[in-house]
Amino acid sequence: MSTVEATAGSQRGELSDWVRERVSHAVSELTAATALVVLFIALTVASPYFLTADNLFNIGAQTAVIAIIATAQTMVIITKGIDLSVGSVAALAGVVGAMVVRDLGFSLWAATVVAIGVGALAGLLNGLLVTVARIPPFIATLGTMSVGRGLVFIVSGAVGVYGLPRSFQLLGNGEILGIPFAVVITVLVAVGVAFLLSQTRFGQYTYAMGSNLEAARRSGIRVRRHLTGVYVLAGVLVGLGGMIAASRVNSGQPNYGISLELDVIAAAVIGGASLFGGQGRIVGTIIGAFLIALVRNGAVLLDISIHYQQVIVGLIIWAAVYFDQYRRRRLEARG
Amino acid sequence: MSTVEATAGSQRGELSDWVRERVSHAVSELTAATALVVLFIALTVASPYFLTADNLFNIGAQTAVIAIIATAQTMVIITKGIDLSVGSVAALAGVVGAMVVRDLGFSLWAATVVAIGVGALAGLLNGLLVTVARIPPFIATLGTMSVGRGLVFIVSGAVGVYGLPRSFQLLGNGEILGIPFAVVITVLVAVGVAFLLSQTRFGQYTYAMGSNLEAARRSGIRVRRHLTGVYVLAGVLVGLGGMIAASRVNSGQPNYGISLELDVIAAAVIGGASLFGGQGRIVGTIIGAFLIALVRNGAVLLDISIHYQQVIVGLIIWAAVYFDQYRRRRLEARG
Amino acid sequence: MGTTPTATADSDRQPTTDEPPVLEARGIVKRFGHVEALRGADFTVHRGEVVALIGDNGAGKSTLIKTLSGVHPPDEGEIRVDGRPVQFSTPLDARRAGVETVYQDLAVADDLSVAANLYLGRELLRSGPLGRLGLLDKRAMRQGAAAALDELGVRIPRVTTPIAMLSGGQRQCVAVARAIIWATSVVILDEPTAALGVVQTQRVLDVVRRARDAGMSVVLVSHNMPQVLEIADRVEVLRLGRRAARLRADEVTTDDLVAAMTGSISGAERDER
Amino acid sequence: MGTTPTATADSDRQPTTDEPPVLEARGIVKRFGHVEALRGADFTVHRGEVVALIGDNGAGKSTLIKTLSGVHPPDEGEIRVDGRPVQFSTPLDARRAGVETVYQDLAVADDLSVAANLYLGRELLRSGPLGRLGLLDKRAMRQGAAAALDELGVRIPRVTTPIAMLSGGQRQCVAVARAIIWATSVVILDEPTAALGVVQTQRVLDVVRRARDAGMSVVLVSHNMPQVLEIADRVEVLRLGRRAARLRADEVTTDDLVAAMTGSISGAERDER
Amino acid sequence: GGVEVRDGGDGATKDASGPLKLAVVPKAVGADYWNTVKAGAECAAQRAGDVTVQWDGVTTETDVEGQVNLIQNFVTKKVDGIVYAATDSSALAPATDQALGANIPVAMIDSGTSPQPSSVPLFATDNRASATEAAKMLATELGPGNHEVALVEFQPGSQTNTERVDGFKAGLAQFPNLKLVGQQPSRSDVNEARRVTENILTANPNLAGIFAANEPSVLGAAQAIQAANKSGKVVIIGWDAAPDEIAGVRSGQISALVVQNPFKMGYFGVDKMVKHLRDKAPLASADTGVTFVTKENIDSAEIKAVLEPSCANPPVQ
Ligand SMILES: Nc1ncnc2c1ncn2[C@@H]1O[C@H](COP(=O)(O)OP(=O)(O)OP(=O)(O)O)[C@@H](O)[C@H]1O
Ligand SMILES: Nc1ncnc2c1ncn2[C@@H]1O[C@H](COP(=O)(O)OP(=O)(O)OP(=O)(O)O)[C@@H](O)[C@H]1O
Ligand SMILES: OC1[C@H](O)OC[C@@H](O)[C@@H]1O
Ligand SMILES: [Mg+2]
Ligand SMILES: [Mg+2]
Repeated sequence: MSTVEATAGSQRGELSDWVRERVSHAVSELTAATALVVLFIALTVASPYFLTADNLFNIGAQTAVIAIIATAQTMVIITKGIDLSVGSVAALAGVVGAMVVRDLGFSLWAATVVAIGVGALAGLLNGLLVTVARIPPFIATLGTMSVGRGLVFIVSGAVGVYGLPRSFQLLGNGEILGIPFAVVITVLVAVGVAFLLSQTRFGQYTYAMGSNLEAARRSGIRVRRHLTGVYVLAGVLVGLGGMIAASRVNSGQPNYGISLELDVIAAAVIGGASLFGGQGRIVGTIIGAFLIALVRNGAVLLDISIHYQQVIVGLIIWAAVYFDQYRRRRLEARG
Repeated sequence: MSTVEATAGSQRGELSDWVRERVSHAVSELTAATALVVLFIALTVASPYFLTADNLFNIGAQTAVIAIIATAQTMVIITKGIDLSVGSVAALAGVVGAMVVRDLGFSLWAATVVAIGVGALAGLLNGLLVTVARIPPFIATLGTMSVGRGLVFIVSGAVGVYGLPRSFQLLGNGEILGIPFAVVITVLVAVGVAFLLSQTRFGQYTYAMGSNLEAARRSGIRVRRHLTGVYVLAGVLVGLGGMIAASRVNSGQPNYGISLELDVIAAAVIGGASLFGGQGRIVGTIIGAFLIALVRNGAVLLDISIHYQQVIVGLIIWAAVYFDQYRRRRLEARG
Repeated sequence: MGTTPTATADSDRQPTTDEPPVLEARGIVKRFGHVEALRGADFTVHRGEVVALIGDNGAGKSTLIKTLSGVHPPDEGEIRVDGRPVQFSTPLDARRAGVETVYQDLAVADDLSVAANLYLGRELLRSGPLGRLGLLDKRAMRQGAAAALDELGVRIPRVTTPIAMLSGGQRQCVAVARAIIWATSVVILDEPTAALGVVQTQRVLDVVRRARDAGMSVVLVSHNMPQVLEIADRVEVLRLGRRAARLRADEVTTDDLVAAMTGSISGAERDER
Repeated sequence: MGTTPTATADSDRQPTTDEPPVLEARGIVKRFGHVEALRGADFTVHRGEVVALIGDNGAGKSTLIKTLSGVHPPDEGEIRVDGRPVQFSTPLDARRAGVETVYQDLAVADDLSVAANLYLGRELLRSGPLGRLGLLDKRAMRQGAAAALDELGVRIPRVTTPIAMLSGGQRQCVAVARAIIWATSVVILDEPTAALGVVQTQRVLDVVRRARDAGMSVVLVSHNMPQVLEIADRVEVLRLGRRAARLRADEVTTDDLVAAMTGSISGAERDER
Repeated sequence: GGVEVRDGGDGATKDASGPLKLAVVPKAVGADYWNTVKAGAECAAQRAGDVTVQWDGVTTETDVEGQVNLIQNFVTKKVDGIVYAATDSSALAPATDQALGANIPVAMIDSGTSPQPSSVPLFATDNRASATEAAKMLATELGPGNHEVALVEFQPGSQTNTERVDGFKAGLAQFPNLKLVGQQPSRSDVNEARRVTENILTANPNLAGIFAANEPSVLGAAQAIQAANKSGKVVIIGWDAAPDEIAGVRSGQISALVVQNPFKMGYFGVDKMVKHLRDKAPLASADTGVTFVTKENIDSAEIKAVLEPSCANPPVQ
């Protein structure tokens, strides 16, 4: 026999291996999805108002922005990065988008392009700080968070942007065949990014860089360009999310998105993304975002005060990651 | 010759080695300290009010709480952790401290002990989540942040705690030989923790765990206990800081400390602490805290709006870490 | 060839000498999830001998060593020190029994100095009340480290240099020195020379010999058969998580060892002959 | 002993054959801060030969290899491929010139599957417009990976298994296989067998021989002198960042190699004789 | 096209006899001011009988989107009526529409929306006008001569903040002898308010007056002035009436407070809503009035009723 092999492999059957692998992918999502289903059923039983078209519509619309920005965050987290600047960048994009409509008479769509451009620029800045200046993502985006918030106040003169035409609301409050337009966009974004991550070279490189940046580089991947690309794409989504948020409240709010980064990071990690990089899937993140939204929605329906909601969200974060870590230890803790 | 050696060592002289090592320790602090001195001189020139006893007194007192909590954060960062819960825990400690004075007639000192106890309990919780439940620090403390904020609203009934005796202000507003009492406490805390980190076994273990947790464990260090100890001690300081903050404003404020974690993390990293663990010194953190305070003080003296302050703080964060990373790459990037 | 080692000649497991084995593992089982890394492994080392532990990749050598040093408490089986059953639930327990280990994946704290690493977990404290507060006696540790390294013939630029600044070979030397300095009865070395050059390797082997001459027992894991035959008194072979053979180094050839590792001759048979 | 290798017999650097060296380094200098890892290193490998690159720890072997594979562009000196000067500023440049490398610290993405790692950086895309959008042809890569591993005789549970789930030996095999699959002219292996068992080591060496037989050139870094003499046609010795000797493997002994590495005989003298 | 802005469906008219459940939503939880609103709302509910109040709010007044979601969730829950204070007039307008579309009547307290539907009443005071009034009081307090004054705002970019800042500045414009030398935000954090005030005092040693625009801002500013031993030397005109603010007025540290009648807002909101639901009484806006509390009038019965509202004797005439 001239085959090269290591004995460890022979201790596991092929089938069990395959099962493991699938399970490994799915367990964290399963944890989150199970929690989601349980909560869903509990709320259906507990409140007659929960399972109504209106309420589901609302939950969808309410979660849209968080889900889109959490999708962006997930991409960055997969690369072993983190983006603390999403809140102030979303605010900047929304404010600028509202301003060009109000002051320059842009159409909603043109303004959306502008907002996305703002997000992309911020993403480019983050990307260059990380790849060229080699500042760790946490710090790079912490700086962008601060600078971005300063800028949004400067450009808006620290006043909300009001006096927008009614059409401005279309993105956030419109509906299409009875489905919130924001939900349609969210689905498109989520499916698109999930496809990008799982089916394309760009996605492959994203996981590879998060898994082992040096290996990716030595494999001939232009890591600076690609990593910057991930931040830019994330910025695009953050810009889009900021614009939808502005549209939803029919105004540019300079204070939008304070602490948003924590919500979206929570959604991503609840859905199984690992802050150590290389792992995370959009479906999990979307589930995570809905889990948080459902807690908030259910709390109102069941008359639970905001204070207890915060306690519950904290408990869910702990629980989700606890089970996820537990699974990873079992499946991957190898010498 | 029967000596065991590797040739690499022989390529460096002993003296240069020694210099390097000292320099390595000092460069990030130097970067920050230089910035501090430059800013100090610039402000002295730019504003006649800057270099006055009163102003320096104020800056000291204003920075005290941030510096104390940043000291706590630095300890956690050295262990390769992060504590996002400092803001809500400080608020909880301050509110509880104020409540026991108002409702139970505790003395300020007894209340301080209670506040410290609250901080210590939160730290214990963080420590157990990290060591026993093995939840990564970012997530563990993100949960505590959310739960803590919920609790502070629940215990306070979501209202500020007022009606405190004038003596309650001693901790935050008292002075001793013309020096703010809070500054004295800060100095004691900083010197104490710096001593602990650099001169004691506890400190040695703190760096060792952040540098290589598994190595620490295999060296017979009871890492769970020690790591938990670091979080508890950090909690103690956060509780103390929260109490000083409450005393300074003579009331318990449930909204205190939102985003405080970002300020103190910024202070620590500006001062040279590395989020990758194993590195960081209190003197650097204190410099970092004062640098941020000086920017804010100077901005008001020069009537620069808050918006530009945020931009400037962001730039300083980038610059400090950029130079620090640069130095680390030069000194430590070894195969 | 095929004989059991001197010390265990008269019965399957009991040595002829009065002295029981200084460290012994019996029927160790260790599972990781559904991988059974050790399936009833046995291992014995006597006072003053160098035993090589060999086996294929994944045979379970490192896992066995980790159970012997308290890193992975075994799921089943027994560890004995000087004939007495012990529980190594943490690395500290093994250290206290005088067992020191150099792990395959090293285990040094990069940001700490050479001296701090040598004393890690057993820091010298100031005498008096300050010491009881945990105050380090850094000077004593620096001097102690320098002296110990000197005595072992390990040369390092300065004991205050952070480990991060050493070459791979130098780090390896620090790890080995640390184990040997502290061991009072057994030193375990898991592939200590895998990354070392020829000369550095010889130096580590010199240190091993000196430790043995000082009355210590040494367990050496290695894939380098000539090296094994050069330094070991005895060889134990692990295959698929079980002991497959126990051999005297001076009675076997490389081919015998390879045969035992790959199972072309069953170890169980060998043991029973 | 002491002779220069066949290919470079008639002059100091020019080979006698018409063919220029397939890969050549001339006077490479590489500094890290104030550490000069390479101080004018030379290196030559010809078509179809296995060259061992040996030297003490810290001699600069890995650094030289990284300059030859575009990871660390050199500060001074020249790299030539088939006699033509080239600039390897990124790993991609070296790959494009047909040079593939297995690094000492491996370089695999743990979270990706075996197949994804084998194709990393040269993914197969769907044909047509979808492919131009970067759509992966996962099926083709799975099949291609399985076929390639099969042909090389490397056995891995499934090509869809994430690398994280493989043993150290299996990972090493994937890394070696990957290099050999893609190399069109030179395969560089930096201590590929350091962590491998005897049997696994032999299998990697088999793969190396097969690559050579297929007309590839192989550069092997190793500290194992018997292994070097077993597999290499020629040996180049690096000492303190410079080439200290060039030797024919069939004319030297282990002791000669050690002498050249440690400098008990100056390499420069040897080269000039 | 298929895309349209959603206005809410048309639900069936609700039978309003029997128990009522009302949602009362402040701009945010956590301030004394809003707790007084809550007390008023609960008082009215208790007096009306068979009315439950579900009190819920976001944690910061800047969480505009969070409040939109909250109102939507109450609409879904089909509470009988919603009484709330808009964090942002423009942003919450659609949420009000949604409630009305679902046949849930809405009453605004403290801050309305723009546009404000005619069927929706507003029980509030006018922030802008009151802030202009505060500027006048500051001018009166300082008297003739040139004076430097400063402004401690709370949350730049939030609507109430903007209204108060604009109103104050409009008031100042009528007094050329007053010069605005500093403007810094407290972000509704007392510690921060204290810090910026200290720095303003340092930069402007001649500072004669401060207008602080909400509860935490006032508390921090007063602390800073006291710590600088400038109590009485720097005039403070504040806003709201937290216990420590009242104490400040008594001690002379604070010259005057713009005090709204939050109890009345909560009370009116619930009371009028209940009457509307039960008796079909039309909902009409009302100015809940603002009082300028000074040391002189602080002990008058009328002011006492506002400052220490009790359900036995509610300040709601
Ligand atoms: N922490 C762990 N989690 C899961 N499996 C493990 C772990 N450690 C070891 N294993 C598995 O146990 C088996 C034995 O591994 P071990 O490291 O003991 O082998 P070894 O004999 O030291 O091999 P090598 O010669 O490659 O170092 C392997 O199948 C390995 O994958
Ligand atoms: N990235 C780097 N930064 C700084 N110094 C480095 C770096 N890489 C290598 N060196 C230094 O360059 C010298 C040569 O290292 P190199 O790794 O090339 O040696 P080597 O011959 O491969 O040794 P080994 O046999 O231990 O693998 C050493 O002194 C090493 O410390
Ligand atoms: O009137 C208000 C009060 O002064 O405190 C906070 C506010 O935002 C509010 O509108
Ligand atoms: Mg091993
Ligand atoms: Mg090397």
